[in-house]
Amino acid sequence: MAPRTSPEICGMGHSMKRKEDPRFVRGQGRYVDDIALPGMVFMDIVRSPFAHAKLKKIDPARAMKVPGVLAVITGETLAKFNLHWMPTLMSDTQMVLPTEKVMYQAQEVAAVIATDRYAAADGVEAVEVDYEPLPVVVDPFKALAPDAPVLRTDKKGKTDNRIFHWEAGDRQGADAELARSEVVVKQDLYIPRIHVASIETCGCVADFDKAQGKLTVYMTTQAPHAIRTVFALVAGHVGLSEERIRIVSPDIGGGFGGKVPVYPGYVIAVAASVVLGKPVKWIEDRMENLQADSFARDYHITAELGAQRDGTMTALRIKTIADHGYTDAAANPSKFPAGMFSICTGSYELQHAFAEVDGVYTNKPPGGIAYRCSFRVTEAVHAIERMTDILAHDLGMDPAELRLKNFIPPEKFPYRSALGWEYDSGDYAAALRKAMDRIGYAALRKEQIERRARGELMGIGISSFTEIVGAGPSKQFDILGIKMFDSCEIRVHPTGKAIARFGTKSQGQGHETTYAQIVAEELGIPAAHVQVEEGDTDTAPYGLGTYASRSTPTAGAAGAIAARRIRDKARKIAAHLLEVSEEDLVWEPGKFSVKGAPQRSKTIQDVALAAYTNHPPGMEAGLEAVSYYDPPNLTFPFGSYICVVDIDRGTGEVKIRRFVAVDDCGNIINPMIVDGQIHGGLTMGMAPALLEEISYDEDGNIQGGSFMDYLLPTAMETPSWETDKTITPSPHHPLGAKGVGESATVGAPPAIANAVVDALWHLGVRNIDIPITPEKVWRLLHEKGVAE
Amino acid sequence: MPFRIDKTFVLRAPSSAVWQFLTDPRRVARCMPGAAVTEQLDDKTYAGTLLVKVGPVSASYKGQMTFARLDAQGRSAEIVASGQDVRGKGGATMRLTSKLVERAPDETEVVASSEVNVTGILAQMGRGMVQDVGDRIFARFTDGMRAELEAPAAAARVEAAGAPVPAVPAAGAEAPRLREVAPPSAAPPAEPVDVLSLGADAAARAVSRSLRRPRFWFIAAIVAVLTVLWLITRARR
Amino acid sequence: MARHQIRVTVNGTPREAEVDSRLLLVHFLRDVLRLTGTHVGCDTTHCGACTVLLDGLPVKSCTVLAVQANGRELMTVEGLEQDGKLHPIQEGFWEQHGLQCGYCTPGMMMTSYALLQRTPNPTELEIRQAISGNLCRCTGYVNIVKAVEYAAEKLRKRE
Amino acid sequence: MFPPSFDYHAPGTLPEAVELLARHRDDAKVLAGGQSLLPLMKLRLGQPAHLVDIGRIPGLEYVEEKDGVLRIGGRTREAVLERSEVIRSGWPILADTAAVIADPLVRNLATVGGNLAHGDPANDHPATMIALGARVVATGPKGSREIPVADFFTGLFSTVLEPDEILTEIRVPIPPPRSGGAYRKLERKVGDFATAASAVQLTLAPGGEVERAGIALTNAGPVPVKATEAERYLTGKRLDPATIAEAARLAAQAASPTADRRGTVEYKREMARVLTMRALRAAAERAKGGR
Repeated sequence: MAPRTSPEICGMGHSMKRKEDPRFVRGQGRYVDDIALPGMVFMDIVRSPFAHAKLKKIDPARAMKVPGVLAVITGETLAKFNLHWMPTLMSDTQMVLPTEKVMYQAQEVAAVIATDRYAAADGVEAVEVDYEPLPVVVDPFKALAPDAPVLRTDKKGKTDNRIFHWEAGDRQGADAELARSEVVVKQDLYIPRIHVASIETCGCVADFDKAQGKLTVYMTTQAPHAIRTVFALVAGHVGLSEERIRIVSPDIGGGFGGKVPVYPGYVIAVAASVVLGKPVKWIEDRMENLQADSFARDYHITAELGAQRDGTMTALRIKTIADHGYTDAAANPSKFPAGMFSICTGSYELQHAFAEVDGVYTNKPPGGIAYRCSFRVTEAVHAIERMTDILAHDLGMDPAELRLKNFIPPEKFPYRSALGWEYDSGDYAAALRKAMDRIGYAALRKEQIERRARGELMGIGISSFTEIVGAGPSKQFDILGIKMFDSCEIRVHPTGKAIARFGTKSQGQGHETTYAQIVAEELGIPAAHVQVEEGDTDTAPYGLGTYASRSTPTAGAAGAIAARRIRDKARKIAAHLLEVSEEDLVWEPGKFSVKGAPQRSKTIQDVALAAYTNHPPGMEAGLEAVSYYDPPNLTFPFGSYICVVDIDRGTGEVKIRRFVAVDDCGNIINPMIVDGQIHGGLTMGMAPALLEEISYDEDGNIQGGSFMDYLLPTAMETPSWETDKTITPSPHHPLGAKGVGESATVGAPPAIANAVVDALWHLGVRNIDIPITPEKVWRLLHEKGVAE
Repeated sequence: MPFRIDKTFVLRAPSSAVWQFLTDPRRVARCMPGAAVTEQLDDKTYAGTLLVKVGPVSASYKGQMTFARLDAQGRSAEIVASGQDVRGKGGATMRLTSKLVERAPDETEVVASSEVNVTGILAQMGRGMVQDVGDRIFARFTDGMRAELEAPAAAARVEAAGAPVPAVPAAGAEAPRLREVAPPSAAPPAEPVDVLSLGADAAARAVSRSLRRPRFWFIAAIVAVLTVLWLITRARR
Repeated sequence: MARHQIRVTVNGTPREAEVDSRLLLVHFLRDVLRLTGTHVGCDTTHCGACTVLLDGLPVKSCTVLAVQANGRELMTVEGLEQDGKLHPIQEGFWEQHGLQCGYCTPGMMMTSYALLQRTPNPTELEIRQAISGNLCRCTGYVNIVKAVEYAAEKLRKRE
Repeated sequence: MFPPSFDYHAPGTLPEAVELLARHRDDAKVLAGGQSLLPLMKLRLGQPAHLVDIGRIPGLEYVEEKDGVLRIGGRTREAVLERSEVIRSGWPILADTAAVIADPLVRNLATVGGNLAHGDPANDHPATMIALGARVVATGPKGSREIPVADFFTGLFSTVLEPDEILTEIRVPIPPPRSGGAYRKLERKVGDFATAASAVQLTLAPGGEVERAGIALTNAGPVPVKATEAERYLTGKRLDPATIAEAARLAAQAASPTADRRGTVEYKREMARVLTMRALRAAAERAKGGR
């Protein structure tokens, strides 16, 4: 789509260089740990080595003797102010600091405040804690067993470890249809627990100004406004009312969902600052980050997909056990305890489907936050895309052919899925065909046959995913009751420059650039002269923040709407200046001109000046607008990915030879940024497919709790991604855009898993759970007697 | 993270002597230097602390041990022990059963079997080395026991049986190459002991210092610390 | 606790300070000199966010003691720009969208800078190998490789 | 993460360094590259009271061939070894090894001597040096002594070095013509320790039979494993596929790895076999091409 605006204006469709980059490439970004306030002290946290244990005694005496240590804060300290527990976003409760028992390894036990980082660490070592180990439950299936110990003893009358049971669709219909189906494939799939591991860990500087009674918290958060409200709810009773709380989210070194929750460390730091009257800095280290912050996935899925012999899909039935750890601190919309998992019918016409999820408590840290994916969409997509491949192989059909046969055809959009979603738009076949052409699918299949004859193992994997993002319409979507709209406020200054503030918060997505381009697109003010601000709750309009690919669908739309409101007023002013009626004006980006007399025109800059110097009688001065955008529907980005792998028969190593990604995220604001988002998303899709996993031994000892064992891909493990696109605008979004930040993370894992299984299917391999480690592959090769 | 250490070995000593030894914490202790008893809680229970130093690593443990069972007729004993790192890095528990079989008047077979369970940072880093190091420690202990019960000259090679034993060079074999236990200068009570460098001759030296404290039960704790060392030095990557 | 007077040259400027034995170079740069462009991303020498040049070689400053740097030359991201002009490496990262959240970027750029000093015309593989001690969670490395290639070409043209 | 307090010493000469070590014995640690020691201290597991930084002692970093021996200074950084013309041209097995140690940034500080003296069986140089039949020089108060690398490692993290000794040089006899070596390592990602790795150094007779074979394994037990049986088996044989396979099988038998996140015992032993096969093939190729 050719840009409508000139390179000077740089509206939608221009690959504008990012406005935020000059400070970043100079090392002048301002991240939380870069903030230093006068008199600032440092906090470090004592953590539990046990996954489940009674707290017998915490003795701070030795720690208080450590030079530089100012205070040791325990659950008892917080209990005095009733701050030792806090609510989670899912209306569960979570300990800030424990008073009776710890529920997972690395849980916060006490905090040490000291004059510098090193002294605080010295203090942490000197705090003596007596634990009495309790029986540990790490397996969610065992947790559901009748004889399992009840973990949440704090919950009066709780007699089991079930958090919730959720279901969607028509159970009877799906059962009946599956019974009728000529073919039914069934598979257990485990989507392991993983961690977003943004390169910047979490932290904050809490600054309570006693004189003004005002609390300012600079913190690593993707949702500053919601956090402010949560703080007001948690600490209202100790006098922290919302008008005297300011949350500032400075530059964020990656979020991916991990910086949505309120972690105990933030709350302790706030309490410490209020008590000490000094700014308190808390920056978690990497191992704390990997061991105690919220996790993603941990879904145990059993899926059944039915079809007729000709490959026509008939019905889908999915049962899932979700391991949420010791508390349900997921960041899902309130009415969706399993997030958008019901997108699991994917890109296919399925008349009947039923999905159910049971949330379970275990002795693990909180789970259920996203890993660069819209609420549980990755789990859903992995299930349907793996099942589709298994079905294809069982039917002896080409996986591409099976997909093309079952795709929802373009003419059926908007399409209502069996599980109740209304897909806004899509052309799935177009994307898959483009990917097949780009990678040379037919030739690859031929090559595969030849290589197999030579005993070589090569696989081709496809994933044709449909995402569901942009939460969301207020009729269904809220967090703690707050509707999931998002907002934008634009002010045009007399000289025709503008400032635009949003309720979201960029963590690398490039909002300062793309939002400016949206305003430029709608008002014709050069993007270079649109200052975008987010993250300061004292200045930005209220919004729910940036996660689940919602910024463009919600705040981006708000930006367009606010700009259009300004344009409407500008039209009136232009009409006044040109002494014609509004109807006689033609708008082109940046300029109103008189119909039939194009030489008579007023630029947006002329109008802006007039808005303050010569506005029409009876009209208020100024040129600004606010929009709180409540999306009429979600958006449904999609794409088709094809991955080619070669397998080392000696070691079981999987090498990605090529990976082609064709994405469709509707109309594109900045192609360069979209490409970058996809590169990053693909890499965060490959990581859990091949490398990353957090697991626990039977005693709840975390495995993979440091970068030694939690394997983030380097440039050497990462292939050179090939990207392409189709464009199917969203019919309901003001800009026709859909959001793209997470599509690739969602779409890539099944493409890779399908490729590996495709390479081994002829040996009788049906499934390999991710991460697909060399040993898992080698073991299969060994069993089938083909290992080198 | 539970694992087992099973060992069978033969001592050139009468079973009565071995039995007396194994049921006397103070004597048993001499074969595991580096610990201090803070108090005897009752006739079968002791509380104590342990300082371990392994190369650059040092850790301080506190814990308890109890004789869970003593069967003089059947010549079998069961000891339950637990330790906790005072720096809060983790803990370890151990249940050790030992049985004596008289092979000849002055030859006794000791069948020892222990279940060790470690928790905390070392258990996060993979179980493999814990087993390795456990076997290593056990070898140290048996050598110390030899030094106590047999003529030092007779210090022979450990015959490992039961669980597969990794190729840890037998302490006796490597003893000549091993470093001193500690600088002669410093020998305070409960002086930290360099476990890795503790060979048979070193053990004998430790014995000659005849510290009078139970230490057998600290095996678990030592295992823990050694593992931490091995794994954490990999923390670089 | 032992204190040491150290003298280092940082980005061409001599700096002096009294530091503890245990003070890590990265904290010396960030907390003492307030050069906050050098970041901390892990504790175990895996991520490279803290990469600086020590006597011209890229090292992870979270695993070097400040006293070890005594008498040596340090270069940080703040030293790349010369008289108000971005270094080609900085230009490359901006032009080619080689960064997103910007957190790993300073370390990435310092490693790339050192690579181009030694290898003015690196292949894609050489670039990927050179930056394999620096983790990026956002970009998938594709555009980082392009950024380094851009800088390499620009530097070659300069000579 | 922040290291505990300690005293830092930066001696300017070897004797001063040795004197400091002799004074503080077990309370002191040698700081060379610090890429293993400092992380350990940051995790508060190592708390040495004294660090003796040998980084300021001149003349400990060199790579040179002299009188039939390759001499590597104890404080030679891996990056220097990796880039040394001597190594690139004549020592493929060392080039292989240096290139897979940790990552390029770590290699700018990590030293060859440290890689050995740390006594970590997961480090890469021990196997390589054993395969090459290298000797290390330890310098202490009583002067210097030479120790065959094969006798250097006594157990997990323990070597024959006394607390007051410093590993000052590694000496490798320059192999005769028709020699070649290779190091093959399986790692989960760049920067990881080996799941398994195999070092092979061969010398062929004019007729093509193996004259000398050095084979050693990384991370295959508490100490680096010298695959003596495989070496013996190969001597005098021609390197046909069957022989290579059998030698690799014998080498793997010598491995006693332990299970961890990198793999099970079975897998690691198998990988020792597979990698030994690959290293043998590569070494044979190189032997035909000269050293």
